[in-house]
Amino acid sequence: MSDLSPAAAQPETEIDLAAAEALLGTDTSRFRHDYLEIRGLRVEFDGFVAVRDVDLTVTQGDLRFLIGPNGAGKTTLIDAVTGLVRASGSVAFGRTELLGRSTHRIARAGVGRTFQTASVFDELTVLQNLDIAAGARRGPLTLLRRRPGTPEAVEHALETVGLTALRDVPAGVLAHGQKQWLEIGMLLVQDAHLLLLDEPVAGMTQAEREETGQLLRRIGSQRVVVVVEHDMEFLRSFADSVTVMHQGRVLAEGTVQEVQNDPAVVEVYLGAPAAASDGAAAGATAGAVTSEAATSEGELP
Amino acid sequence: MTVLNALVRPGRTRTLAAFGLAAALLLLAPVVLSPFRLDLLAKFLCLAMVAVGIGLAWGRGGLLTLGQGVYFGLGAYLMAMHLKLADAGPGGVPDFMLLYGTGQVPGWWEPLRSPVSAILLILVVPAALAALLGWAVFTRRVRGAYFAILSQALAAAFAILLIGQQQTTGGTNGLNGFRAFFGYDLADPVNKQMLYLIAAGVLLVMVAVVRQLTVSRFGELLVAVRDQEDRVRFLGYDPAAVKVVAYVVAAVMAAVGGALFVPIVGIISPADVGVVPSIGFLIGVAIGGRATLLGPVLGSIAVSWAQTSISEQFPSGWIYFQGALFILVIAFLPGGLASVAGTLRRRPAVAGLSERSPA
Amino acid sequence: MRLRSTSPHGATRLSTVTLAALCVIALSACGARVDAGSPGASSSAESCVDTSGDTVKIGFLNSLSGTMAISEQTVHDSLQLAAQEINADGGVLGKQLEIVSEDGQSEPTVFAEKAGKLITSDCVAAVFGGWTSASRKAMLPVFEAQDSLLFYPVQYEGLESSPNIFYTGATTNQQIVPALDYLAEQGTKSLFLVGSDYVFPRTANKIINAYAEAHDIEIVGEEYAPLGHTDFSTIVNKVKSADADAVFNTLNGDSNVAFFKEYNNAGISAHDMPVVSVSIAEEEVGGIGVENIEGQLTAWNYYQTVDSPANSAFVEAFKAEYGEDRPTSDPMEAAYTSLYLWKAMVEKAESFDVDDVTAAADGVTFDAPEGEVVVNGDNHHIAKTALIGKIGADGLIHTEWSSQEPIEPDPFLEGYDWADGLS
Amino acid sequence: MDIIAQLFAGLSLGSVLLLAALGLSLTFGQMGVINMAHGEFMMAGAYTAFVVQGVIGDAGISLLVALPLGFLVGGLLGLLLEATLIHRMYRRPLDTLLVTWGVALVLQQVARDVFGAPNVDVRAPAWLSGAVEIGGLALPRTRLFILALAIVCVVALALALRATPLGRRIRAVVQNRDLAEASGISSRGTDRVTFFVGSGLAGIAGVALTLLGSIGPTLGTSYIVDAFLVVVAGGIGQIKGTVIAATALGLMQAFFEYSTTASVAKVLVFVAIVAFLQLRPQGLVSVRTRSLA
Repeated sequence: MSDLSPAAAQPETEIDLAAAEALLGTDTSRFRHDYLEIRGLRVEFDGFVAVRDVDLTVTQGDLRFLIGPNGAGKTTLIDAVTGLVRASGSVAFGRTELLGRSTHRIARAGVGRTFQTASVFDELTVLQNLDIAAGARRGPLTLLRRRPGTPEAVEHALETVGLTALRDVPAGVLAHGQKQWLEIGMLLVQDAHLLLLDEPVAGMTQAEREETGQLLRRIGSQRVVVVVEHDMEFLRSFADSVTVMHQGRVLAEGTVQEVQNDPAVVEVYLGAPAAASDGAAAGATAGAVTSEAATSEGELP
Repeated sequence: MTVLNALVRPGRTRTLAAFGLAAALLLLAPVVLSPFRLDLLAKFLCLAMVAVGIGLAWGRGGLLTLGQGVYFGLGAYLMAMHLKLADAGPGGVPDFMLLYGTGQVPGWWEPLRSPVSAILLILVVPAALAALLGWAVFTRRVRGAYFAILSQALAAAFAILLIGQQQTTGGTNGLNGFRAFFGYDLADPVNKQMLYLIAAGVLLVMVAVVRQLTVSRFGELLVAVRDQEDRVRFLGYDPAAVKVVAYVVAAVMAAVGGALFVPIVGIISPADVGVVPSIGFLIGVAIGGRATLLGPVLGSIAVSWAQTSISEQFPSGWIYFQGALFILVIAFLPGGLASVAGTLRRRPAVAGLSERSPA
Repeated sequence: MRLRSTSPHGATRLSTVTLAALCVIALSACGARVDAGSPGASSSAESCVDTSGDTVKIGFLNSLSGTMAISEQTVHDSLQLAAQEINADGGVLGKQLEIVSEDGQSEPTVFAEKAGKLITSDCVAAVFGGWTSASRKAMLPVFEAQDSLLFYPVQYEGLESSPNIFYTGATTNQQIVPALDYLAEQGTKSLFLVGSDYVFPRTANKIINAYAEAHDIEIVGEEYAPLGHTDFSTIVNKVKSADADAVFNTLNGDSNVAFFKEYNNAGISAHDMPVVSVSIAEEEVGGIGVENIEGQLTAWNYYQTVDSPANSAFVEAFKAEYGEDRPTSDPMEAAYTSLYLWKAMVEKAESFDVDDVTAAADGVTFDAPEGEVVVNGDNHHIAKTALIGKIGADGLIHTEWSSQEPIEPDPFLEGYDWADGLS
Repeated sequence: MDIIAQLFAGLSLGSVLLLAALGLSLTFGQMGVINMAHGEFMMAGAYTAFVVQGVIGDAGISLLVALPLGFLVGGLLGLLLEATLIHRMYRRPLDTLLVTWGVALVLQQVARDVFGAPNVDVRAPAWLSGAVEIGGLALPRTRLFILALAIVCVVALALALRATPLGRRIRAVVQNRDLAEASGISSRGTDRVTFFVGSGLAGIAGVALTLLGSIGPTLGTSYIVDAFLVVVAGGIGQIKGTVIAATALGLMQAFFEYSTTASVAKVLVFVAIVAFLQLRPQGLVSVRTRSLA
């Protein structure tokens, strides 16, 4: 086992944006002008209301970040969109109503997501992981045969997330950041047009964050992307817009600047009314959010 | 890179060589073994067919099925019913029905008179039951221990049902005393040899089928479903469908094993289909290496052989031995003997066992 | 990189081809053999019994493990005792008996397998054993195909007669019918039938129903419990509200314990509604608890308390060998007797050959612990005296009623008018 | 009157199932261990009652001594099993099923070799023989005793889980093993105690069963499948669910058996459970967790 530790055996990996072009460029007209539209969403667990009255619209080209303290309902919101928990209200992707569909049908409608703890198939190789992600529409006969070679989309995805050299390594031995990238790669080959990413850069180095951000920005220009993230530095660098959730509701929405200056947001994060509208408050907010991110590691998946 | 490659992919040449060797040994057996031992080996091969299916469903798909006796029994009983009807001749009534039943052949026996429809039913009935049950259970996301316990209860219920229908199933006596197998006299040693060769051929075909399934994209998907069922769902697959396929394949293999068991052993009774034999099928699979291709076959044959030879020497010793095997292999050697034999393969084989608990 | 992932393709194809070739070889080879060997050539294997030395092999086939071990171990013990006595007495035709013991593991398929082994690998002259009907039915085709001999020592449901099996336990007209005669004699007008759900109780109850119809007895209930059933409150509720004159019990094994505890606890006494059991012998009384079953009735052909010199010798020898606390019972006695009967048949035939032995079987007698028994050469059963017993506080069973003389075996009940159409 | 008699029969059967399943609801429900040797722990409890009666003689006193002693014997066997095998397998719940099946086989054979294959008898005390007549209805005292014993066990377990520090530790470990450990709870110690109590309850069930049925090496196998079905139908992690499921199964079996036969009733109960799990895959009472699985 020890000789397989990620650090020992694996070459450096990095994101290849040029390769992403090939993937995103193959865009069919099917999902043009996509948008996610959530209206009056409500999620209840045995009497406890985790999400209430949420309205949210995200369009293609708008890299949206979703933030909020622990228990604000961010992950639950994503769970509701992807059919993992039952919800009432309406979630539409383009013209397709998602609520009430089963998870795998929602995924086939073009919705993909990642998880707080990277969940890839540890025992399968990187290549196999991507190949499975690319294959939801394969017929039974294709499934019952061996993979005749590497599908083009998978090849591009390997290059995009910089895992070409590690294609035959079991995903379980990848480093944490590499797993996160693999998941993003899986979303790309899955041909998801609505991407819901739950803390995609948690645990990454600064350099890795930078690369991931660039990639997300590139994807966001042609896909609808929602990112749940605590890292304010990352948010400031890459978010086009931000939605703040608190106690199951949408507290504020706007650009990074707007949100940072919103008194309600400041109050939630500091527990006290905003004193003044100067940069200090905004800085304090950012600081509070970052420190919250640090504690969020202990949160249950 | 190449080292890693070898680690991940079981050597194909080696698998092929093992496959060829196994085939050669199976063909050689009739020359070397006495008729009695050959008969025993044929019986072991039938049980190994069940094991091959379990290897796929459990080793690859994580479906711990404690109810394979049901499918084994279905195949066996359908075959036995056909043989009874064939022995009785056209329009005849099987002997036990005259003794214990109404003297009438019940309507649901009639389709089994024709050899062709009997063979078809042996394949279709277990497949349909497995599909129905699998679909009902897997789409409701009943899995892990829940599935294991339900499948076990199914075996218990099936045995009770068989016992209760004495007039039409022979009750605890089961069905026995077959004279011919599709027209061939079963008392003739040459025909016993033919049965052995059929069993060996069928087993080899099954191994080839499972191999194709595991190296195919379906095989990868099955492993993915075993390890992260929900993740697969988020990729747009219905994991229930994947599991149902594996479950049905395992069920059909068990049924075919049962169908061949009947002419070879000459009897099928509820004692061969209940809870205890159903769990018994698993031990060989676990010992051989549940996630490997030939492990379940070799393990199953080895365990059957051990059962016969140990119980010849020490009557109650077999129980201790069987118990000890379960304990030692599962607790300390979860990859089975295959994980010891091939140290290179060890990593994937062992890692394959970390299930994600559903609860 | 791509090359590597495509290369295995050739391997698959190759393996498929190999496989196909192997199957063709296998099937064509056997096809040819079948053509050569099948028409009329289906003679069973020649007997390999070796009688040239000063020993002869016989096989004991009992379940020494599994659920039936509880009963079959006792049969095994008394078979061993008989073999020791015979050997000490000079053996059979001057040859010492060499015992090959096999464990049937309480599974019919294992019985069939082990019977095959004993006959073809060990080459035994005869096999003694079996208990459940399922095990006997499983072995029957093996003995017929190999033309070998089985001695089966347990009372059973009748409706069977194989040239290769000798039945030394009672058939229905030697146990169930006399029990019904006794009940009718006592003025019983209504019966409740309780049994385990398998072949013996179902067949027995079919006979009882026919008998009852002819003898003006009303069957007020008929209940079956799955083998190993442990909760009898519902069945006892039904028995209680039916309020029959007596209960006829064909329950098997463990279920008897739960049934009698429930019966007792429900406040029904042997005096109000006696239970006649046909599967409870001295061995089982201890497990059920004397206090739960005292005063109830049983029907057998032998009890430990039978008063005869042969029985005193048997009981004494058995206790000396296996311990003072070990009782003797009907199946044990039938097994013990079976070995002596085989000895007598062989000595009459002056041969160990199966055909000679069966030819000599008719009329062979033995002064058994239960009294004198006679082999019926037609149906291979033996004439036995029926005994109705009452379970005493000492845990033993004491004869209440006896048929006085041996009853000729009639496994198909051909001699009883009321039984027309039963088989 | 028959209906009332059957109602009692059903409740009584339910109480037997409950005794058999209560320990499982701890070890399986709370810890995820599928202990197939649970039935053999019951058998050990039953043989404890047999041995105690052999030593003491008086049926009444020996029963009262055997109950705590059976708990101890079952519990110690469980502790031994946990310490030698189970503790290394918490991440492989399905494998515990097979390992404990092996343990069950060995324990059965040990019992056969030690006590002999034939059943043994444990006499019921005089104050438990016969029936109590209530309005023309005869309720066997042994069954009333077992009913009461089941209630006592449930109440004691519920109180222990709710009110004692130990119970709080058990619940904490069940809900989040890592967090509990981080807050200073020894999960090893808690696992052991949980397994001890769960297996001890099997021992008590075994002692109680000597009043009703046979005492032999295979005593446990008759109950194990039913007991697991009770826990599955009742839902994981809640005593409440186990109680309801045991009662419902007992009543169903009794009434199906009354109107059909015992064999058919068993099959019907199984079908009912499968159908029920179609409606509620997580059982009657389930704790919702927010996790992927």
